[in-house]
Amino acid sequence: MKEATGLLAREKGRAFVLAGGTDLLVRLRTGFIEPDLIVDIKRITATRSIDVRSNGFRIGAAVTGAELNEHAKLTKAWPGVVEAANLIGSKQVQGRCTMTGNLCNASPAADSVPALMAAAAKVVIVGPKGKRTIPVEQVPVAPGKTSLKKGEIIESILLPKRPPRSGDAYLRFIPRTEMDIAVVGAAVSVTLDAKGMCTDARVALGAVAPTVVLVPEAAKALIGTKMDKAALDALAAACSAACRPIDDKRGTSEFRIKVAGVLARRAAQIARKRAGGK
Amino acid sequence: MPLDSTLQGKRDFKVVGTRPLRPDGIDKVTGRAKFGADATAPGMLVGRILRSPHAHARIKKIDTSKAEKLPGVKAIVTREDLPDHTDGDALLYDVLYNIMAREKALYEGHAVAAVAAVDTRTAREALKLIKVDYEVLPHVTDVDEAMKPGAPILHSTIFTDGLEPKPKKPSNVVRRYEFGHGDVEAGFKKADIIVERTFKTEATHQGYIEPHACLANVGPDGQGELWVCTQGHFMVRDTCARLLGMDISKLRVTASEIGGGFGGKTTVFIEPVALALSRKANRPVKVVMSREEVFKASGPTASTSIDVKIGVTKDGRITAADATLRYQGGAFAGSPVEFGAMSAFACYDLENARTIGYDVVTNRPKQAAYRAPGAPMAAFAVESVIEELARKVGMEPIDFRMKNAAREGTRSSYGPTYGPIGLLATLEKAKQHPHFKAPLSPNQGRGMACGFWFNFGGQTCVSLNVNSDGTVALSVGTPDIGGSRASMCLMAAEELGIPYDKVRAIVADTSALGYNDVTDGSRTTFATGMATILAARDAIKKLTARAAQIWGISAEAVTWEKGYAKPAGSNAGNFPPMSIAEIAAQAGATGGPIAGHHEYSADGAGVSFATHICDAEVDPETGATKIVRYTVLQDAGKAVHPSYVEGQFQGGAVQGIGWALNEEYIYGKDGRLQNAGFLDYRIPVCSDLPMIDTVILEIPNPGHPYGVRGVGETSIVPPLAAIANAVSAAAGVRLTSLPMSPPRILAALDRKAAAE
Amino acid sequence: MVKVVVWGSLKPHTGGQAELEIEAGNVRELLNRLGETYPGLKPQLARGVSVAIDGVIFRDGLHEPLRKDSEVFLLPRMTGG
Amino acid sequence: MSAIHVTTKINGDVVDYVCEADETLLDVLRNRLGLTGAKEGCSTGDCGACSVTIDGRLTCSCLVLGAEADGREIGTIEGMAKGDELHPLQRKFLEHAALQCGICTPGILVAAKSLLEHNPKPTETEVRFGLAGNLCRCTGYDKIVRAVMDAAQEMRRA
Repeated sequence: MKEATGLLAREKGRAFVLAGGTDLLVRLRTGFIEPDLIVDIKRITATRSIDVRSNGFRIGAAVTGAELNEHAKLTKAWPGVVEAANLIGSKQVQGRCTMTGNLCNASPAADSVPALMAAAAKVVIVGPKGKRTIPVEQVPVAPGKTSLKKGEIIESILLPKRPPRSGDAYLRFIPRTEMDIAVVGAAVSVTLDAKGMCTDARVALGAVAPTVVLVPEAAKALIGTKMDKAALDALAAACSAACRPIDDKRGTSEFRIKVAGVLARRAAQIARKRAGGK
Repeated sequence: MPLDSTLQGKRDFKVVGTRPLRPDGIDKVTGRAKFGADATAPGMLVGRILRSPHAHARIKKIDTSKAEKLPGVKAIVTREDLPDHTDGDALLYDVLYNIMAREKALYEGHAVAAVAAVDTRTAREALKLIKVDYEVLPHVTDVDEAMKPGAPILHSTIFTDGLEPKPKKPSNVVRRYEFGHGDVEAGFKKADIIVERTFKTEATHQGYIEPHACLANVGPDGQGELWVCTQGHFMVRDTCARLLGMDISKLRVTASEIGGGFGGKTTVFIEPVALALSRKANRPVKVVMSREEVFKASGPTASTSIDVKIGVTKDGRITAADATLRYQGGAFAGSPVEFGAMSAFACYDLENARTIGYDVVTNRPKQAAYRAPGAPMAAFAVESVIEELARKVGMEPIDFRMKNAAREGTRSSYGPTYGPIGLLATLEKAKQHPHFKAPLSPNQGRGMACGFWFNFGGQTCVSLNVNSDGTVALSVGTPDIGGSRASMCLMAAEELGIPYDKVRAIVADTSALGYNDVTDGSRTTFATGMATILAARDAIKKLTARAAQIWGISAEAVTWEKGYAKPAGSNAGNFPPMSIAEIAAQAGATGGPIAGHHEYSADGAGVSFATHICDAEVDPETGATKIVRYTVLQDAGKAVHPSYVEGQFQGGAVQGIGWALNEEYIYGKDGRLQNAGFLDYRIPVCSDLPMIDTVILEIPNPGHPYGVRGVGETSIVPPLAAIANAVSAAAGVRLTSLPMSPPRILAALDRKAAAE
Repeated sequence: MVKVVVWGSLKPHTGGQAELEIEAGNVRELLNRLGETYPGLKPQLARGVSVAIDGVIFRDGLHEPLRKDSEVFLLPRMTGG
Repeated sequence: MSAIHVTTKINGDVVDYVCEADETLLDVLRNRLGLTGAKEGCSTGDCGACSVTIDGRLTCSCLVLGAEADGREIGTIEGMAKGDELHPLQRKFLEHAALQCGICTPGILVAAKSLLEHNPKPTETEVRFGLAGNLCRCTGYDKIVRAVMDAAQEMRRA
């Protein structure tokens, strides 16, 4: 890892990190980027494993979508995160793509990022000046731009330990049933008390603003409620209100605003069910 | 080819109608089959094409001097290297202009220069070093915008044809067409109910998975070879030879296996450029389009804007039908609006019908044929109005269609009177089909539609050689896109009375056979099939003559039965039947090789009809649509290999589903295509679809010995309308624009809610 | 005389008539006579036409014989995908 | 960037090649090794025509660098039949007429084989989602799905 960050820091030209390569190679092939250096981090041991720790999970940067899906404990604790990562591309892409790569592309439509934000995930960054850990929401700063500095690599993603009666879910809207980029994405993570009252919630939306956004107002709409119709309506309204979308080839602004609320509501219902809510 | 009544009548088949394995199957499941990009040659160079980034621009200067100096660059070709040899042939000049821009670049992606270099990287670098001085001009990509006065004009030479008096100002409207009969105004006066609506459809691409690819090899003596994926290698040869000023005899073209075409490979794009590069470099040059180039610089189909007005009496009889169709076909004349206008009302028996079509040019790639060119959009508009009218008069749409359906003896809306046709039969079968009565779940709707396509024959040449062991080598000149070699083997085996696996069919190169038209117009199983049957009959004549010679009796005294020559009767002599193998073994001693041929212009293709039923489910909160059930009923005349007939039905229906729901060319304000890739040009994926149920009807075509009709194209005509009718029923609001993408459906639902 | 019907937008070139009577024994003669009688049709004839003879469409059959009572429709040249 | 020497195993055979650092595995297979069974339909991972397996995992070879294959095991369509014995999927594709033009067929067969290895008894829906990364424009997928289901059944019986 040290060698990799050193290589990246020393390279004077255009340097890129290769994990799964499912986006990098497309950009390479279409002449969109012309790198002077590509660093493949897949053979660095620290990037290859999923570790279960007392305070949660540590997911190496080069762990693929397919590997996440095959990890029973992770899938049980964070089904929404895993299902979001599994929505990135086809089976072919799943064998290669990584959540870290998805995050570092800094696309507002990245599928795994809303789920990671809703999960309060953090990333461990290694660079020439050592290690630092920051929340996921601080990584993307603009479309295609991250807060990472020259020579820095995300080594792993940290997911917190789940309190009892917690559940998360991610839903996205695409015109087909597979193979599309999200037109809207919504992730919801909730924790309930024994009476089914929501005690904690985080809500994040994708493809409705220049970056994936955390929506605290939407979370507030759920906390302290039994996530009944009124709370869900308030959640949907808060999500729609938080959207700052554009019209593009994938959908209209109007459509995104409306569907963000619909998906957040549906995701919240799934998350609640997963948390054991009735 | 006159319609010969002796051709007809065979309905008692031994092998035709069975489902044997295809002869090219093993190669295709093992990866051995060689497609366009799979060929190599010693010393091969990589060819790349520089394309215009502008939708409309005057090309003031092209400076290739820097690129020429780059090590590894072996040839550069611009408009200067492709002088005009078209000799006043306007259609061919358009092809020349399309393959390499001349004074102007007319669309984003228009070729402006090409490079041949030792490797991909060098070729790519060289393209960057070519400096093109553009004067950017205003552009137009929408069909209705292009027709407005004051729209940017593409060609100063186009003065709308078909208008009286002839216009004095140039226009983007190339031509006005009118078809029909009767008096529509009088017809509308008799109507109790009239529905009039305007529809729009976006341009779609054939979406074949194999990008255009070719390997050209021309020497200084002007002799050349070309390996290419195409629907018609004879067309490629003749077109390229004429564009490059070569003798046709000097260019030999071999058709590779072809990875889909659907009409999109019925013309040339990269082939003349590859030949020009090879000629200049004196080395083999391979050119393969990227997927982005396929979208931007091959031939998608037209986008359209259509008005339809139909009147009916209270008891559901159509009194008049009128339509105006506006199709843009890209930067050159030739949108398929004439076929849209001819086919629009072809399913109905109409006293008064009129269609007016406008062929319009815009700053988009030159359209190419796409499966029943022009017909699906017209059917979308007409069948949507038909469904609405049926509901308004209180009839089941199927009964309304049956009441007004065209039948034998109906004067078609495009002119001629129909012979035996299968439209009513498909409607009757549809009504009996379990799908028709199946219950629907909430948010689901059912729609149906009928469709028509002409089909045609074309120039065809087949050679059938009897080998010394009695097996048969069949050479055809129509590339096999979807299993046609299997069908040819079936028909040859049927006629000769030998097993299917004793016949091997190949697609011969252009030096081995006479001219063959392109594999298009649903013509191959019909026309090449009929030529195969007639070539087999020719061979049988020769085989029986040889048997007669061996037996020392007259040729008339020998008949052919189940693969054997037999004396015609007891007075002809008492000889045991002689097999094809026995006769073939003695060919050398009885006069030489035995071969059957047939060369002709096939006509009498016989029109075809289909009825489709579709169930769609619409999510009222998101506008997402799912096709939950789909049934195709179509007349095939005679299904030679039923599996591949079903495959044509299913494939056409699914292309229609894509067109109806998600596929579209999306242009930005800058006139550039925004979705030139399979990520955002969304063709249906496996998980989008249900099984596609098929029903094959067999109403024999009197123009073919076995009754075969073309089947490839008709299947894409009804889906747009069938799906629109289903979605409109599910959503409770009429959708009039394609694709019916989720934002469009949701917006329509919102408008409906606001109105209620 | 063979009855020939031209499509609507050709009518300006035939003096407004959709139905014409032409003396011809086969398709080639018919097309030649049409061009001679109505020179305005020549550009379309040069672009290519198909004909329907008694309901059957012929795209290439120039020598197709015509009977005296044949009904012939002129159609744009057929193509397909 | 300079050329890279790679040692890998393809369909069980050890293979050595030299490739450019930015060259895809698809280009290596097709242009350097003559294995043209994997097809290039898009070069962006959207069509699946270039599907191969790397260490048993399905992937698009257009999304992998040739250099990454070092020390791995690559499986391509050319290795699917064992000698003259076709894989049941290959046989069923022929029997069901599950191909028309055949350009997508190698990729779909590789993907379907991987699918059945992970899930020997898939439902129709699982087959459809399992093959969603492979575009076919000719068949409408109907006969492909039937062929895969039929092959799965036969393989379970064997």
